Amino acid sequence: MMAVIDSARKADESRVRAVTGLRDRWANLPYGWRISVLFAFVIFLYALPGLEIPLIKTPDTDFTSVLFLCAVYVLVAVGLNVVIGLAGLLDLGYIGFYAVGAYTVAILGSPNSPVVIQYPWVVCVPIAIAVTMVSGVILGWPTLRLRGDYLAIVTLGFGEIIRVFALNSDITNGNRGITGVPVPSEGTWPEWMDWFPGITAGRPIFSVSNVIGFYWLALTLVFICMLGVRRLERSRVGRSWLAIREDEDAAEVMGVPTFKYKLWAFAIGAALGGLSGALFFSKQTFINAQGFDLFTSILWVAAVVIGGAGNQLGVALGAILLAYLPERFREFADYRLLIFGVALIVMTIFRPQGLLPSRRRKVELEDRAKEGAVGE
Amino acid sequence: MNFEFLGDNFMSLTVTGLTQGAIYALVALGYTLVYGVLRLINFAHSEVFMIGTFVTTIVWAGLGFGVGASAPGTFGVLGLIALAIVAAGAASGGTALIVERVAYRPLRKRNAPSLIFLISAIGASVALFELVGAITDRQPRGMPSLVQPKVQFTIFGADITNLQIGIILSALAMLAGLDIFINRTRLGRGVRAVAQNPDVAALMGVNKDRVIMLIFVLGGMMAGAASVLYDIKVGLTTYSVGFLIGIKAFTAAVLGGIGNLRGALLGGLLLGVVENYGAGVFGNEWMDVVAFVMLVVVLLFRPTGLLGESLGRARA
Amino acid sequence: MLLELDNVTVAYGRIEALHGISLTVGEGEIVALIGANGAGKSTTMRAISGLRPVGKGKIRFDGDDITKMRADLRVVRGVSQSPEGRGIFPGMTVRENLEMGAYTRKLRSEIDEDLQRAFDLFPRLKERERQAGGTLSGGEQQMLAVGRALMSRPKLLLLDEPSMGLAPMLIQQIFDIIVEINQQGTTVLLVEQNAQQALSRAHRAYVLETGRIVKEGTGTDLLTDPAVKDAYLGVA
Amino acid sequence: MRQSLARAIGGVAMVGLLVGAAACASDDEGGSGSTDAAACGSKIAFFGALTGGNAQLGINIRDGAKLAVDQYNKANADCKVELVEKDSAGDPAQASGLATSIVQDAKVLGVVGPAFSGESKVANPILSKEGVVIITPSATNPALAAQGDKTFHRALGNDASQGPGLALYMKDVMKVQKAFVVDDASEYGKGLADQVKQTLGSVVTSSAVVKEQQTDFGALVTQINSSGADSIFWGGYYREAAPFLKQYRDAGGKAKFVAGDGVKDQAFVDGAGAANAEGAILTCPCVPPEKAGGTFAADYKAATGREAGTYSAEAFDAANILLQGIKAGNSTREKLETFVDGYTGQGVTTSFKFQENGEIDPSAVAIWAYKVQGGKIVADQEAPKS
Amino acid sequence: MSERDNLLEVDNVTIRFGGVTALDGVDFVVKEGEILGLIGPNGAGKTTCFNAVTGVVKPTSGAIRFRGKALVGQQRHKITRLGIARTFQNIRLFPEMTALENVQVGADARHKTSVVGALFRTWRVRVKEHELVAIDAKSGVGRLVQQVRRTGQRIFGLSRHTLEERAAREKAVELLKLVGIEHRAGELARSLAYGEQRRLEIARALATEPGLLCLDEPAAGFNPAEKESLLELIRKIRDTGVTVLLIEHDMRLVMGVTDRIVVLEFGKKIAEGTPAEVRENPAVIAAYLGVPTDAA
Repeated sequence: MMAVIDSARKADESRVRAVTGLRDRWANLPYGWRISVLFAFVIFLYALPGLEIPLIKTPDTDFTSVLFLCAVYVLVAVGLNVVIGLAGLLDLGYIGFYAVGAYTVAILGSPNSPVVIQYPWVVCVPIAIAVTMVSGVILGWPTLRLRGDYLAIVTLGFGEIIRVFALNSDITNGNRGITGVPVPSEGTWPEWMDWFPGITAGRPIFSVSNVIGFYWLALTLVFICMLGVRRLERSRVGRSWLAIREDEDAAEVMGVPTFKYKLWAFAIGAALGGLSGALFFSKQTFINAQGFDLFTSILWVAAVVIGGAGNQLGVALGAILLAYLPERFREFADYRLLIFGVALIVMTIFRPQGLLPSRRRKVELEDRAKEGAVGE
Repeated sequence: MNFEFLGDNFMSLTVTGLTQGAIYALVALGYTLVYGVLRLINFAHSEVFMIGTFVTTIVWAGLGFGVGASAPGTFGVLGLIALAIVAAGAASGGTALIVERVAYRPLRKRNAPSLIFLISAIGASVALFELVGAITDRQPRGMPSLVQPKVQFTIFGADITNLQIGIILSALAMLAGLDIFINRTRLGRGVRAVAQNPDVAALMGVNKDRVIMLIFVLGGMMAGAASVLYDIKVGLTTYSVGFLIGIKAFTAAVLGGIGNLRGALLGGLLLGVVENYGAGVFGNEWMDVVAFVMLVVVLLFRPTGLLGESLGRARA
Repeated sequence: MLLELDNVTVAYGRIEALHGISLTVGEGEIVALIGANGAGKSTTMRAISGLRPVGKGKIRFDGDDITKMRADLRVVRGVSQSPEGRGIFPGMTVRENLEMGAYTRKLRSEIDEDLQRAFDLFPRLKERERQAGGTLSGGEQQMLAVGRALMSRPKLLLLDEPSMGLAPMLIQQIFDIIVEINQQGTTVLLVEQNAQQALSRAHRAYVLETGRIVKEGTGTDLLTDPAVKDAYLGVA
Repeated sequence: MRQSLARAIGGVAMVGLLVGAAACASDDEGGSGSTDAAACGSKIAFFGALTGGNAQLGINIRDGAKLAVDQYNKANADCKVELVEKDSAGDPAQASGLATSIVQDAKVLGVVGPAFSGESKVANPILSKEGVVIITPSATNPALAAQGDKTFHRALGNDASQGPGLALYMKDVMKVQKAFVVDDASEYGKGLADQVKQTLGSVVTSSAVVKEQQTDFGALVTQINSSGADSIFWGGYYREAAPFLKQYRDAGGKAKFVAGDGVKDQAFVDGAGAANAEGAILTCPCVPPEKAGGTFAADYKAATGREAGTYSAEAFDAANILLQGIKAGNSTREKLETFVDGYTGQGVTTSFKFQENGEIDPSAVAIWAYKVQGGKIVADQEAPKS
Repeated sequence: MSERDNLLEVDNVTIRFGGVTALDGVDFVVKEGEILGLIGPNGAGKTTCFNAVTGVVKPTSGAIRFRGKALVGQQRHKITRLGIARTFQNIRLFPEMTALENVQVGADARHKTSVVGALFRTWRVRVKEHELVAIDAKSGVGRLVQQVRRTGQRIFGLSRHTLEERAAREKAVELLKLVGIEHRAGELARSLAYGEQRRLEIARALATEPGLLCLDEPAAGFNPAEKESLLELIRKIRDTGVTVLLIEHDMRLVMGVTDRIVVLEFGKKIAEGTPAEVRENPAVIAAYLGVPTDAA
């Protein structure tokens, strides 16, 4: 069996080399070229709902809805990447933040919630982000002093507590849930957008039956958040996170206030989780405790690691695969998760660094592999 | 909140809590053994337990004691249970071993970081329960009522049934057996040596791979035994049964001090009992919340659990 | 030759720590390996006992190639090491630690005999028989480590800094014991920073410098070699 | 960034391979939607779980609807109707995308489903906004009719009618004195439990909530035993009810056990143990398949090889109403909606006539009580209506 | 020399782990501007002493003062900011970060920008022409983008984040030059050669702008030539005004570079003085060089 694994791994390596050649060529392109290609790619992503690309269309589900789900999951992954990929904290209960964000918007914005405030969406969302950040700090304050594996179980517990609370509390309407979660805006498509396939002028931009508006909003937020996280990554903050992940003691001796930065990572991760929850359930317009099981949370972690923790494009790819593949391959129906599970094992054996690893990660794993034990 | 209820039924809640806690403790052993030696959360252990619950029903059904069958005499029942423990132990132990070989060993050979192990474990867990889910059509499976509970005696107003006594005692017996094995035998010493210092253990001639296989099998067998007790107690199993029990058992292991056998016992029993008190006081639906809040509080004051971490230090 | 290293390289990650070490240890010898901290002494020991994979080169023991053999199997073949930093199992009693040394052996009577021998060599251990290894003092731990290494009845005993953290009197004593063990028929390969002691007791010695062997000779030759004195004994 | 992007291209290449391989397999399926003739090629959709933990119920419904469509197509071979299957796995998160895809296919005039209340809350507004006619054969949450979804119809009684019927059965037929009400906090379970509490009034002495997938009921059993209740009402599903009842009886509990349609499943009896479940009362707003009119039970068995399950007959009726509308030439969603709103007729389960809010006429609602006898669930009698 | 101020005072410090007493009532002082050697046989407690000074372990009893401030109980990162930096005996870099980033982490200890600053790049200040972004793209879109950025910076100024980031980078490059590995700045720390890693650790420690630099066996594994250049480096560092506390085994190095030496054995101080004094001290010869046997 080991021999099979090795030969398959070799094949994978040669593919990686081929791609590396491509990568070098890309790196050697003039700055302007690269900017233009990136710009074109972004345009392509925005145009995706209108393009009839045969092979990638999803068979049963509305394609734009799937795209929207992908965007939301990417947002989740970007947040989780801050916590896991950058700061190296294992958070298995991330869905708790997702829930807190979603419920905050639902409770504050819906006419059917027990709290009759009915703030508009644009007011709800910043509040939701603030609330999730605070919940991140509340969770992190006592637990971030714990060592890695303990953190995992405590966060798992947190996720479950949030779900149980959502299920049994009056403010969340229990499992009956809250309908009428506000949409971002009541506006309608203007005349000049009419040319885009699927858009009819005069129909609401954020409509449940045509989610292009939601997709564009989510995509925009994804870009903003990715840029924001990238800014952090390439600053004192990001360096501190990496240092903590690499060697917490050494980092502290080098003057990094580790607790503070771990808390920040938690809070930022939480905020992004809250934002994605708020976004998803604005489209859904209905929220109940059903959507917040720990299993999803664990799948997210898997997606982030498999995509390539530490690399934003990697985690984004992981998230997209997690959202997209089950919809694309509906014919496998009942075996989707089974295949997914097997794929996870296979991936960790063949490509432990993830699909698109960060450079750091890749070298580390290569070196570690050489350090294996003596003998067969 | 209903503290009066807790006061009135304290003993009864304690005993039912202990019964559940005994099962947690047995499953927690699997987490603790693997963690003690490999510093790794064996996420797939919950499914190892789940496999045991199904094998039990298959064995009983195969012997003609399917759903609705009436129980044979006392000795027959004991025989069936013993047989189920052997079969489920073997199946769970075997599953654990397969998980080790397929999902962990290739990674160990490459000295992968622990996060990667976790993902592989999640994969194994998902694959196992989806596989069983597909085989069983995701339908729950019932089993015969082998043990007719009889009240044996009453302490402080609580009726203690033979079933409860049986579950608690068999769990304790198995734990004691494992404890003796780890602390008193040569192989057990090897396990502790690897847990305390794998390099030096190798210098003593301990084969690490064999020790790792051993702990997976042992943990699996304990989960198998737990699954039989669970089946007798609950009477129904589904493919998704492992997840919650797994999380609880893992919590129990951390609570007692993961990597520590006696910690698993203490953590399991404590979790079962406190959870039950919590259910009594705050209502059933808050049971898990009580459990996790207790975990956080304990970890705040004892960051490595009640009895501390090391498998080797269990007796020091 | 009992042990033969032929051009052995060892790397940590991308850093090569041994650049091709060749040395031999003959049956019945005490061979010392001296050198500054970081020169690669302990790495050499770990390569011999199988704790570190060898990059290039061969290790032969008792005529067989053991380069790729697992560490625990090397113990069965007769290589035993008292590791750097002693490596006492802190949660096991002194007796259990000693019994761990005899892990690969089955014959109870022989094991008991060897236990007795260890207690004879180190009476202090007998006094502390039921105490947990982690609670021993540094010197006692060192004795335990050496005693434990002997429990497997090795052909070759590897000692990594047996004098570390010991008081001068104890150092004397432990080297006396090493010589005694050797006279009872065990070959010894010794890593020591206490060069004076090591060189005066060893039959032969190698001087390591940044992962290479730069000198070899009899113990007394090296002891009086001015270059060695200067560089490794620190006395200019 | 530039390096990452190039890496992305590599990753996409790998994914592309995967996608490409799998896409070949599914190509022909994707194209089938547009092959039928335009005039007759109307579609109705099934919406519910075909996979996942709740698949069995969904499959029952799908098969009932399929039977209706097949029979229709046999009779009208020149003008067939296609049944589109949308598998939601019972997950509200998946429901919205599926619903959106339904509304975008203008040929789909009506939906049999959505099967569960949770997914209905998400899907119904989407479907209704685009005029797709909804007839659910199984989602019984009363709030669905109050959501303002104008095309919503329900082919059976809701929890609000099952609850009172059930409670009346407990009060009048069983003569319950002290009841203990348990719910599982689910849409369905809590809704039903609330109805029962309301109707029984002071007969209910205490209540408790259990968790989904809970298997350990130590505290609850103690609670019920110390409450002295003579009967337990369980608002929830059999997965929790079975282990509960076993542990309750194991601890010497004697109270009668009553539950709604969520527990009406043979797995409940098997899990709790036949002896423990003996005498338990399970109600359902569904008509026993053997009591369903016409040749339905036999046809179903012939078509699927299985006995008709819970909600199969309701689904058959719901599909038939839509098919009759299509047959009558209602080729647009608006026309079909008008047809269904004004529909009166006898189905295999009951006679249909919808109220303004889409609920079936109360006089047509039949609540049936079933009893566990000798390890089997058998129809007992229709529950009293007032 | 005695008129110099005491920079660090280690006062009767005792540390026990389980049954092992690692340090036993040790006291000594480090004076401003000197190079103090801390020597002793392996296992004598030198590294433990370092750990106590840098807050990695907490003394069982005793006090440590830096510039008169008590260190015991202080958080580690605060000790660093007070001005104590260290290297580790078994190199502890951040292996998955580049050499430059490693040093930048050290430099960050003196900076203020945190999450908000990095995210929104607030706190803008006017800057001089040469601090603006350079235009190096030759043509087209790239040049346009750079021009826009430049204009923006000219109008709105630069953020504290940008300035600090530049300062950190400049300092890092400078320090990499000082230790002689600037050509490896972009490599991951784990792919550096051993000697380069040791030097990188020193650069990283220096980046925290310490008053006291603690070097734990910086020459371990070095050949004589490397040791020679390390000696130079330590002198150079001292000349920039940094006090150095040095653990080292190589006697030649210790004797050659230190002003004073403290000798530990079994966790106790057995001697203290100038290199010449220590070299002659019989207790030191006995302890550190081993008891000469009759044969020798």
